[in-house]
Amino acid sequence: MLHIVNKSPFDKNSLESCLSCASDGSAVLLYEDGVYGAIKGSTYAEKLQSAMSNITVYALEPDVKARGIADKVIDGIKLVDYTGFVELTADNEVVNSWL
Amino acid sequence: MLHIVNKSPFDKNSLESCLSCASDGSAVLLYEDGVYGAIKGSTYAEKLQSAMSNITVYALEPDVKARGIADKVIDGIKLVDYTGFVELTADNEVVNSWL
Amino acid sequence: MKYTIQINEGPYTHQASDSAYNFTKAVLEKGYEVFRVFFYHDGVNNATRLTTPPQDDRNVVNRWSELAAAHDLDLVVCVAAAQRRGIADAEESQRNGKDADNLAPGFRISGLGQLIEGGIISDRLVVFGD
Amino acid sequence: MKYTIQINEGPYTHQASDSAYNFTKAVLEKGYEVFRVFFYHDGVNNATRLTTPPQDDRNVVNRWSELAAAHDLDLVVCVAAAQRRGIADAEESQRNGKDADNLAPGFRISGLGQLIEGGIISDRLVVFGD
Amino acid sequence: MSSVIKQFLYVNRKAPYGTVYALESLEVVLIGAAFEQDVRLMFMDDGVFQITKGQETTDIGMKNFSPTFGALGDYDVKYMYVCKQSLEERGLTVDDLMDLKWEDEDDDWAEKDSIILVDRAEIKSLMTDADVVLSF
Amino acid sequence: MSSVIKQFLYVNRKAPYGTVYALESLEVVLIGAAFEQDVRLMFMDDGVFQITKGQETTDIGMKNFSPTFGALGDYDVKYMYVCKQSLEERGLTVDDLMDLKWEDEDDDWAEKDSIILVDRAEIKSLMTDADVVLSF
Repeated sequence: MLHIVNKSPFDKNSLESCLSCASDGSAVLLYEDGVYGAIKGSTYAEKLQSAMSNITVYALEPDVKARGIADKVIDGIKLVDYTGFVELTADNEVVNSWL
Repeated sequence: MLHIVNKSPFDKNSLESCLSCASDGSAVLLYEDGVYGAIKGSTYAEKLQSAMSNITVYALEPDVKARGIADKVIDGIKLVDYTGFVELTADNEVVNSWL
Repeated sequence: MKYTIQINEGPYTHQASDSAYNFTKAVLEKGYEVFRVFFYHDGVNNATRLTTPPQDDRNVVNRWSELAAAHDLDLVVCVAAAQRRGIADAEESQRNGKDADNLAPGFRISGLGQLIEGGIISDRLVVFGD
Repeated sequence: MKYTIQINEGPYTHQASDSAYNFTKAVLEKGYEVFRVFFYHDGVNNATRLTTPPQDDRNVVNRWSELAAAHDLDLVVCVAAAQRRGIADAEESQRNGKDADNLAPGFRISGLGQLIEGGIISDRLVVFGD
Repeated sequence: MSSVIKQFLYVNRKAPYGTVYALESLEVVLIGAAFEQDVRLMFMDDGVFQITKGQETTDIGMKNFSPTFGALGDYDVKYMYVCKQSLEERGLTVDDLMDLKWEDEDDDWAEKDSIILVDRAEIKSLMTDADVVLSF
Repeated sequence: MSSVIKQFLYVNRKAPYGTVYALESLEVVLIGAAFEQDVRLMFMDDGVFQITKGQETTDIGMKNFSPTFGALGDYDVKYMYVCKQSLEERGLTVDDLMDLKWEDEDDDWAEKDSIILVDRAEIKSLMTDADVVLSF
């Protein structure tokens, strides 16, 4: 299953809630303001990094670049473009939006 | 100063942020989904109750009643109607919306 | 006591317009003056006369038009925000080469300066939004 | 691979319509099929032809109309959500006793069943919103 | 098309009245019921507030749509999963929720509870089992 | 009206691009600058992301409006208060922000920093000092 998260974890509980419901082996894509969750050294980073032992985390590069945080992304988070976003939705049978 | 908060503290950081910026003696009005912060026994209640030693907290009764939580409001939170809301804005020189 | 009230969200989707309406009525009932109601961001969507809500629901747009008529309120819609979102009076519509307009009665389209002026002239500015 | 894409927010205010547009384009470029794009909640506001964004900004509405024309996309606007928010084609407008309509080319108004049908028939349903 | 039966999971995470998502989500569920799919509703995070009892909206001038949840059983919408942890965090128990029922025609029309409390592990399974997830 | 000078505090708490509030707030500041009021901007919570450097929006098809903050000095908007704690929580330092300046005509047009880091105590004073608070 692919979970997609478009909210900043500093502002809303969406990512927190998503991580608590994501089964082992599932994928999480951060996009729009959700990419702020990918910043290393933030108060949220440790929580995401610990989740990354069971799930794979992606971030949408166009949104990362728009927000000026391209050089701050946590190691191990995979950057994808819109084509990669589509491939993730094709590779996973269900897409769950955390709005 | 009157701070007005319309977001659930379980969903957004608005109330948290407001409480950290509200000077002693200021007033905080919870309205719309902000009234969920007024529920006693929640994981947020203790934080709000401890802030209530320095600030006065109000909740908009029409919004409290709409959400079915009228019998759950933390002791010491004053319920006001829209007229009371207007009076609070008249009694305080500046109104700060935490959106 | 003189108020300017700012509304940042459209009808139905957020409670902002409902809260602002109930607040504005209460201001008027207290005998205070409403200098201006300013519609910004998606708030401009409160000003379309094409709305047709379900029979058993409130009509958010008509309520504003009626309150404006009853109390001679100045309902101002931000022109820049309105252009982005497709709210236009006959004049704006013509200027932008459109074939229709949708502004509801009682509203007028003007610039952001009207909000700043509201902030300067009024004793209180109260913002409703998301 | 067949997609239905749901859009819950209007143009400019939230990035949802932009993200959905870029996603839809990428779906088409991959050679996959877009069965339907369904506009719900404030998403119906993407379908007004009265929008006039600033010259240096993207035109969110026209982009959808053009993509629909180029790829024969089915852009469906939920009728109930549209009525609440003042989006109407000529027929809807007449039926509701309105004097104007504002639906942009390439969009059609229909019921919520079209969303469910999209969920049943498509391999993937992807929701963009707030 | 009638032969395809998919499992639809409606995930409700938003409070009512502050925004319209809860109401318009319910409208999707009602329309969707006619398609004879396998429908499940989940309430988590602030979504649990949608089904609290005693909602009185007269003073905010909005329509109280919570009674409609009580009618979902008649539309063959039987399963409403409610996140236990979300209730607890909000100082709520199942007694604060409406008493939602459905009638089981295979069991002499016995009234059965629609609300099923679930923990995060069960939520994970529910999400994994779904064919389509509609989130509001 | 020209004799009234009020202190306007613009409180920016929202990130750019995900929503339009940051951009349309900036439009208010630009128009407001013509009214010769005492204007202060505050960036706190996700609002600090509005003024990060290196924003490149080409791939999302939206306009990069961050350079406009650099022009605010010319509109006599000199004071941009940034919440220290908000930066730290987000893994940012002042070096991640744009280098925003204004020219002091009373000091031989010397370039001065617009950004002033503040803690929560200073934010409390700034809010208390304001005559009008516009929050976005």
